[in-house]
Amino acid sequence: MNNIIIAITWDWGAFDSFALTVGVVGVLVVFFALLFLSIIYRIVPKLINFKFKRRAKKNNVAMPAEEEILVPGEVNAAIGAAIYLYLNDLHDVENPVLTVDNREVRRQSPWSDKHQFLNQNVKR
Amino acid sequence: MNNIIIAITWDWGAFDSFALTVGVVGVLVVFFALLFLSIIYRIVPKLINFKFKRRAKKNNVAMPAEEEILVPGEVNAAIGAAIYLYLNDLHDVENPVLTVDNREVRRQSPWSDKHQFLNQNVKR
Amino acid sequence: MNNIIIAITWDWGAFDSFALTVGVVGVLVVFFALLFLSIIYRIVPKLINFKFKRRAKKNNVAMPAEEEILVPGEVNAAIGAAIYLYLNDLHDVENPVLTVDNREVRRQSPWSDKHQFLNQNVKR
Amino acid sequence: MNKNPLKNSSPVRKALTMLFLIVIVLFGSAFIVGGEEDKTAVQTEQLVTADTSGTTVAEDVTTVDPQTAEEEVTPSAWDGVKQFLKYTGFANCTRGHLIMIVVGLIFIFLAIRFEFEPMLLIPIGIGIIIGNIPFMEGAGLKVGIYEQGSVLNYLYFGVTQGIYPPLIFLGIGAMTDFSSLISNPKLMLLGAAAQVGIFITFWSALMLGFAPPEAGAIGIIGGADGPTAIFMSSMLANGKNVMQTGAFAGQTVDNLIGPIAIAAYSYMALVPVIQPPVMRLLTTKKERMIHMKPPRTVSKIEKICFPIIGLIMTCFIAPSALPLLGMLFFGNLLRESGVTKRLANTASNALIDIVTIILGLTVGASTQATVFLTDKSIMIFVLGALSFIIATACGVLFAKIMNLFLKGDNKINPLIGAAGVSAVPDSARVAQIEGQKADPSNFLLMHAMAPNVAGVIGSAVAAGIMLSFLLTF
Amino acid sequence: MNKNPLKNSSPVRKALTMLFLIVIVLFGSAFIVGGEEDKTAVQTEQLVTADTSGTTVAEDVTTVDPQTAEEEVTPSAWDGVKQFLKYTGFANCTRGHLIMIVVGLIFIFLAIRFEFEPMLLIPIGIGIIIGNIPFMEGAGLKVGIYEQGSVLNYLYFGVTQGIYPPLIFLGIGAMTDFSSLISNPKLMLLGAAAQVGIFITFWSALMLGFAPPEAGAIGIIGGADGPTAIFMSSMLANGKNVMQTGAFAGQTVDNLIGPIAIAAYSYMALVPVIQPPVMRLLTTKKERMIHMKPPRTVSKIEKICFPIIGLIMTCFIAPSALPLLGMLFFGNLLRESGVTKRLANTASNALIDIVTIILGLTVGASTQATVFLTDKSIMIFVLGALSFIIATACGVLFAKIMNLFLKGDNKINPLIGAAGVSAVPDSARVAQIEGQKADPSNFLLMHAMAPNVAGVIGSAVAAGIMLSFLLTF
Amino acid sequence: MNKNPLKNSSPVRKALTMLFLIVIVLFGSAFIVGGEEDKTAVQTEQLVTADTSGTTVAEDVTTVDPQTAEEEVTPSAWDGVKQFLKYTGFANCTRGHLIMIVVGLIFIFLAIRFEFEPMLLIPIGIGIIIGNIPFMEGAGLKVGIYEQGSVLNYLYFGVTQGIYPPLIFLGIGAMTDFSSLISNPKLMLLGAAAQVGIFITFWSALMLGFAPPEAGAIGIIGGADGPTAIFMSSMLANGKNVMQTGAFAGQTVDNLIGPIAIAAYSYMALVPVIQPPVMRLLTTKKERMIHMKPPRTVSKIEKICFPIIGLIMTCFIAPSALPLLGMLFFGNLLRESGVTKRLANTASNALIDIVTIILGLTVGASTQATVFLTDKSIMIFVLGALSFIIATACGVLFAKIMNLFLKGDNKINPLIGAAGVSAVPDSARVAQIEGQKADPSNFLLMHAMAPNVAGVIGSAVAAGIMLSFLLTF
Ligand code: NA
Ligand code: NA
Ligand code: NA
Repeated sequence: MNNIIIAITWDWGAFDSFALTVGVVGVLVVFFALLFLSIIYRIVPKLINFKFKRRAKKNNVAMPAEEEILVPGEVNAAIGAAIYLYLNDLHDVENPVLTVDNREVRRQSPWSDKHQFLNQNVKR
Repeated sequence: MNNIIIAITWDWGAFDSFALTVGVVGVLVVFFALLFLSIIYRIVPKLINFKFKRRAKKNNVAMPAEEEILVPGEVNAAIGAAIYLYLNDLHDVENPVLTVDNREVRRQSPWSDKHQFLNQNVKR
Repeated sequence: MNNIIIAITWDWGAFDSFALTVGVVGVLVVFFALLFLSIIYRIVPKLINFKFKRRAKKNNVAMPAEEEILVPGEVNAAIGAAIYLYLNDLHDVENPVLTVDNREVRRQSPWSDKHQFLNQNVKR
Repeated sequence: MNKNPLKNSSPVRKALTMLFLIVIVLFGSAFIVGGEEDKTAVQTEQLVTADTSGTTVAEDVTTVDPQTAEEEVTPSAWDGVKQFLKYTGFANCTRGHLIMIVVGLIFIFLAIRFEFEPMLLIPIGIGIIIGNIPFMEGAGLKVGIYEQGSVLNYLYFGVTQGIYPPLIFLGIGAMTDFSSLISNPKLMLLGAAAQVGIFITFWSALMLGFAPPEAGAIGIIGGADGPTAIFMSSMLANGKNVMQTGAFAGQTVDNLIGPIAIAAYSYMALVPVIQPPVMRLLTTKKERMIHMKPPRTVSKIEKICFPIIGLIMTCFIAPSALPLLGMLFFGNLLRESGVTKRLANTASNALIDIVTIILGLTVGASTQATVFLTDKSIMIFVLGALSFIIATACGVLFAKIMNLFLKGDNKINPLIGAAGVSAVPDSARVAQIEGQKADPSNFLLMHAMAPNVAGVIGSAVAAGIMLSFLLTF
Repeated sequence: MNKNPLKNSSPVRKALTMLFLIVIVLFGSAFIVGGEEDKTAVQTEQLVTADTSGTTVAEDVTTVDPQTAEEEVTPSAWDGVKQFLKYTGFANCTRGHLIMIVVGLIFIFLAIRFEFEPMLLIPIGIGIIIGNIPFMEGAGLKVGIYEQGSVLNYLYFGVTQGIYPPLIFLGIGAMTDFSSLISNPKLMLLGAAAQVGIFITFWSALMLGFAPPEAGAIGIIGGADGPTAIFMSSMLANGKNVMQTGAFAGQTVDNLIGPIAIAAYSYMALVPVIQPPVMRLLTTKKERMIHMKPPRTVSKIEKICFPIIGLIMTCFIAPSALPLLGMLFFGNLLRESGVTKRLANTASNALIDIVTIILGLTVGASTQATVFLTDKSIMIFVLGALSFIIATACGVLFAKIMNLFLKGDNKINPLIGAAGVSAVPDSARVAQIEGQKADPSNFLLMHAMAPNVAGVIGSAVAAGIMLSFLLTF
Repeated sequence: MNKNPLKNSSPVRKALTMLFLIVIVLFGSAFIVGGEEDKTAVQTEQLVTADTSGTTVAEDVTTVDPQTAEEEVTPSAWDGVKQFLKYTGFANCTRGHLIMIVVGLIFIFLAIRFEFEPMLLIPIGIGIIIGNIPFMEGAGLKVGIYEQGSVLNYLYFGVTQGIYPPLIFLGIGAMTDFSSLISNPKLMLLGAAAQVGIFITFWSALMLGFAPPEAGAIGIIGGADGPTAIFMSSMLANGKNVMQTGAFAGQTVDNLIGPIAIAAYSYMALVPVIQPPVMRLLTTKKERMIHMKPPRTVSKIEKICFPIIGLIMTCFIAPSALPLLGMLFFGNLLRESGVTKRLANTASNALIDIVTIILGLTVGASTQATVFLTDKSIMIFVLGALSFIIATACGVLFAKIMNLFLKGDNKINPLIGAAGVSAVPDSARVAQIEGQKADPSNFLLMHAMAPNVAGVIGSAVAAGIMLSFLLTF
């Protein structure tokens, strides 16, 4: 690199019909693809449930009404509290002074097995 | 592919002496190779035991008579029961309804560490 | 290979100025490189401490005097004993007779999951 | 307790379900072949694909000439849409693609529903789907497994060059306990007997018109070891070797890696369906009730010597099997040495898993309809089934022959002879299950493991012998 | 309690620190560019590099002609020393190298200090340093990433051929829980809306003078998926393809893999800094306070069907996205099938870690100053920022549009629209944090995961469409 | 308590056993070389091989002309058997193969019996056996490591191109704790002093007639780092480079990767046997009793800065060492950053294990008798021993020199100077053990780790310097 003089030339001419096509087709296809998928995923559970219910009826087994297993509000709140605590906790980072990591107990290593082991003993 | 019409032509002529040789030599060599191995594995333990016994005699240490450590019948039956239960259990598969997999607690991940963690809290 | 007759010809002529250069430059550069590094590593902690102390003073937080956290003699001796025991222990190797390795409990395997599981049951 | 009403099916029901699915596919594909107007047959096959194929059929399937595609980059947005559509899977879809996608779905279904070797069938099944997503071939999109520079092509390299199978054998060695075999070496002969199937299939394939190297690769399907089969076909039926002898001189062998691999893994997964009838046919109830005396314990030093001796012996006999047997015994030594547990763990976990994922995926993807759906593939499937049946029969019959020379409680339960085909550990489990059907107090599993692992060694030796005859054909 | 006084900084402080660092670097580099006498500016930048650059400057920087280097193997030891010095980094160092080393240090600093995507920024940061250790180029030392036969060059192969991104997607699939998306499929549209940024950036890049394939690769930065961006640029802006259409016919595309990858990962790491202002600007406090009803539970069979249907559907639409989406859904099926947990574990641990390490390192090292510091790189960074901002805005605005059609407790909190850019899981976390700022009892995280993972699929589909238009350009 | 009577041997007994084994092999091989009639000498060597070689000798060893082999595909079954026999290991076996197999068995024996670096010696030992299974070379069987297209050849690629060593250094970095070194940087000089052995060996090799690049690669054996030695020899003595200077101009360097790697790893394993006599010879009991003051604790920030500074400094000095040192310090930063533990774990477990397995296997297999058993190999072994002894001596003596300038409790126990040769962590353990022999209350291990890891850095720097002089030779 040498002196960087950024020569920005904004050329509206580059926005030709090909560019337009790619952009428009692209956005539309992405959109319809995901719309299509979302419709299918809306249908599939119903099909599965239908099959199960029919089978359940045949077997006289009561199927749990899956759609209704909703997490109640209080549970959600409790979960929220947990998340809140977690997110706050995330920046409680270790003391910058020496930390001994006892968790990494490796039993064997081609390069440092005994070394590791001894270090752990020594540091403890 | 187009219309698959399987034209099976069974040609006895292809079974020439080369084919015969490969087959016969192949079977015989596989057989004798494994026979040979089985003989060696029959001999090796005796050699090892011989060496051990001599050494043991020299050191006045009683060697356990390895060959005699046989699992008694009752133990075998108990083991059998365990296997039986296991094999039956094998097809006791999970409830098709939502399963929360708490076992997979990963501590860190380049793509989804916090995601994982939070999910686990949420689902519990 | 055929009959190996090692014809050692010690040729002082090969020790030319190039060889001398490589050797001398090599030793010196390795030496000065590590000397240089060792000096830097001697300086860095002081810089870090300086920064921390200034910051600590600003925040009225007492910083632990890192340099003084030295492991006392008795602790060192205890560690030594542990190492000694460990090193002696290192050659206490397993009984040559059948060992059942219960530690390797793998849950699934494409080739031998059930096999593993069953074996473990059987051997126990 | 069975919480899932879908799961408590007997083997018979399993077999029926499976056969039913296969029949539907063949039936369906026959209809499709019959004419465009019968396309609806596809739609009834599988709940999940119904929408897919439905949509597919609704599209206007226009075949395009890839050479002219570039010139059609046109001014109007509508032309752009049309160009885009030409590249979609809908535009390039053929009956073959749909058939293969259904086959992939069946593999996945069998793996999840019946737990038939799921570690293999799921990667292969999804690989079949991935390999049969229709795309415009030859347009340089670098998507297909047979297109130079595509990701799948790079991953497939380890299959075509026979690199993955030895790595899998390394992991198998590191997770296999050869104790049963060491404690009763004579059971090794059962692992030899089952290899007869390989050579009979070799002959049959020759007579069906396959060239000798192709026939050799097909025969090894009867060895019931996926990695060995892939290794053999990558060496012998790789679409590259030019034959120099006999009637086939000057011809290039076909690339049969895909069909052979798929056949081998399919039948390995179907061992619990294929073997029991053969086993029951060839044994009396009294034979199936034979109790075998428990194996002796094996010392650590014997376990250490086993892989070393095995490596030297078998590889001196069949050096061509070195990549397979060398790795198998290497892995086993890592396991048994007692000082390299760490390496054995990695070989039997991370390494074998990574290779299994990539191998399964690419083997599946190599079934791209445009190269896979041929007469030869179908013949290979037929020969593979034959091969498994013969191998099972030979194992069982040889155990009966050995019993003629053995007395008292040394007698062998002929059911464990069927385990000689390898397919570790499924065929050993089949022997256990069949044995318990005859006598619930009979536990053959540990005994069956001996011919089972011997079968792995036996197939690899057989592969080595085949290679030394056929590589220079 | 915060034991480390360095860590308790608010996002604002984070942003300020970061901007401060960037300003210093740009400022410093401008000075360096200004003339040799201003070199001291570098020394004040970072404590750690102070010594480095200090020493560097002190050396006599002599430029050597590599061609003549060999002839100078000379008799005297002093000449030997001189020859050695010519090969040191000090002798070959340029301003560009120093600038890039400082950039690498900033990456590492951000990763450790603020935990901005450390798994990515640390490998990339150290890679930038490794790639910018000055050495005598062209002397056959096999050190540089662009030198044939060097270790870095071999490892870089997986980047230039687009092999690593699909393997990473395999791991991502194996660790992603798509439940949120399955339980509320309409949120998928938010993942589509955010992709508008890709195409607007594509247009902007075209108008800045980039060739269409290059512009396509640049646009995908807005997809906020590092692997997708690398895959796209390895396909389209790889320095090898020759264009055949329009004004650029006959020209070879530039190799923009390095700048695009660095830009993509940088902005992904900076999501917590870039997104919040945009989100707050486009939403009212009332909107940010919308509570969404908890997602329903999802059955196991739905989870199994999801990857299979998703694979077939999306790949029929955009077969060019097969390497990415095929692997993503393959990984997810391994996870959800329930019978291949072992493979899913390896894919989402050992395999993805190994690939992440090597990918990060080589992408970082590909920023070797002599090829990286160009006008184009700087424009790519500007366009990348634009891309992220537009994508975020589109996601939020589309959520507001959807709300026009939704009633009552079905209304969507527009903050989760921002998660549609993917950058999993950081942008979902940003939505959660911003939501809690408006109402501490609002927990959007699980809801935000749905557009978040849909964004991954959406970007991959967009990439596939781009490829089908631009690969044959 | 010692349960195993085989294991309670003193180092002296270990050394004796080992020397005994070596003498037997050399003796045996001399006999074999002497004439066919002395073959029985081999049979007494090792229990395990007794059967092998016995059988081997019994066979009719007919040498075949591979060119004519194909024409002999003959009609009768007996000719088929003969053809098969020509391909067996028995038919192709030479004395060299048997000698090397015995060497491999000795490696395995030493690894299991005395636990000398088992992670390295077992893969190498089994590799030696695998590489020396005799097969018909040139017949296209794709078995040998030097045959294009064989599996071993593909795996060997990472050795010949120097790809594996940097990956191993990545793992070493991720598992090495540099605290001892950071807390007492002056001990780094001991790691420098031990590198004198490298250059003295370089001179010796030159005078024994090796070309300078070969001599450089041989010298590095004294660095006592297997990966560094393999990397150097793959760069300098790879059988491909053509020299352009001096008396050797126009000649191609020999491929010495195999002998150099085997020598390096053998002596690394034998560190507990080689070093103690040298250490005792050069120190007084009083010196060996010196107690060193305990190292200070090291802060997290120092640990983070260490790899970054080390990388920049050492690589500016010797850019050719970048692949090794870059990866070493990268791994260490992953470990110490505190935010990438996951990546550090994978690098120091799955990744290093996989590479170790494959590297060991292929390095072992590269000793194929037909290319390995040459004068040069034997000279390399002699030079390697020399190199280790000189390096140990230099480390110890330099510590004594440093003591002249140090006072009171700053004095260095010269035993830890011997740890400067690296061979992590064995030579540090040797220092600990020797120190305790002089004074059981003396614990030198932590102190010895400092020169030990400095030795790794020092050897890599030395390698870099060598490369900058010799790559362009
Ligand atoms: Na088999
Ligand atoms: Na995205
Ligand atoms: Na060293």
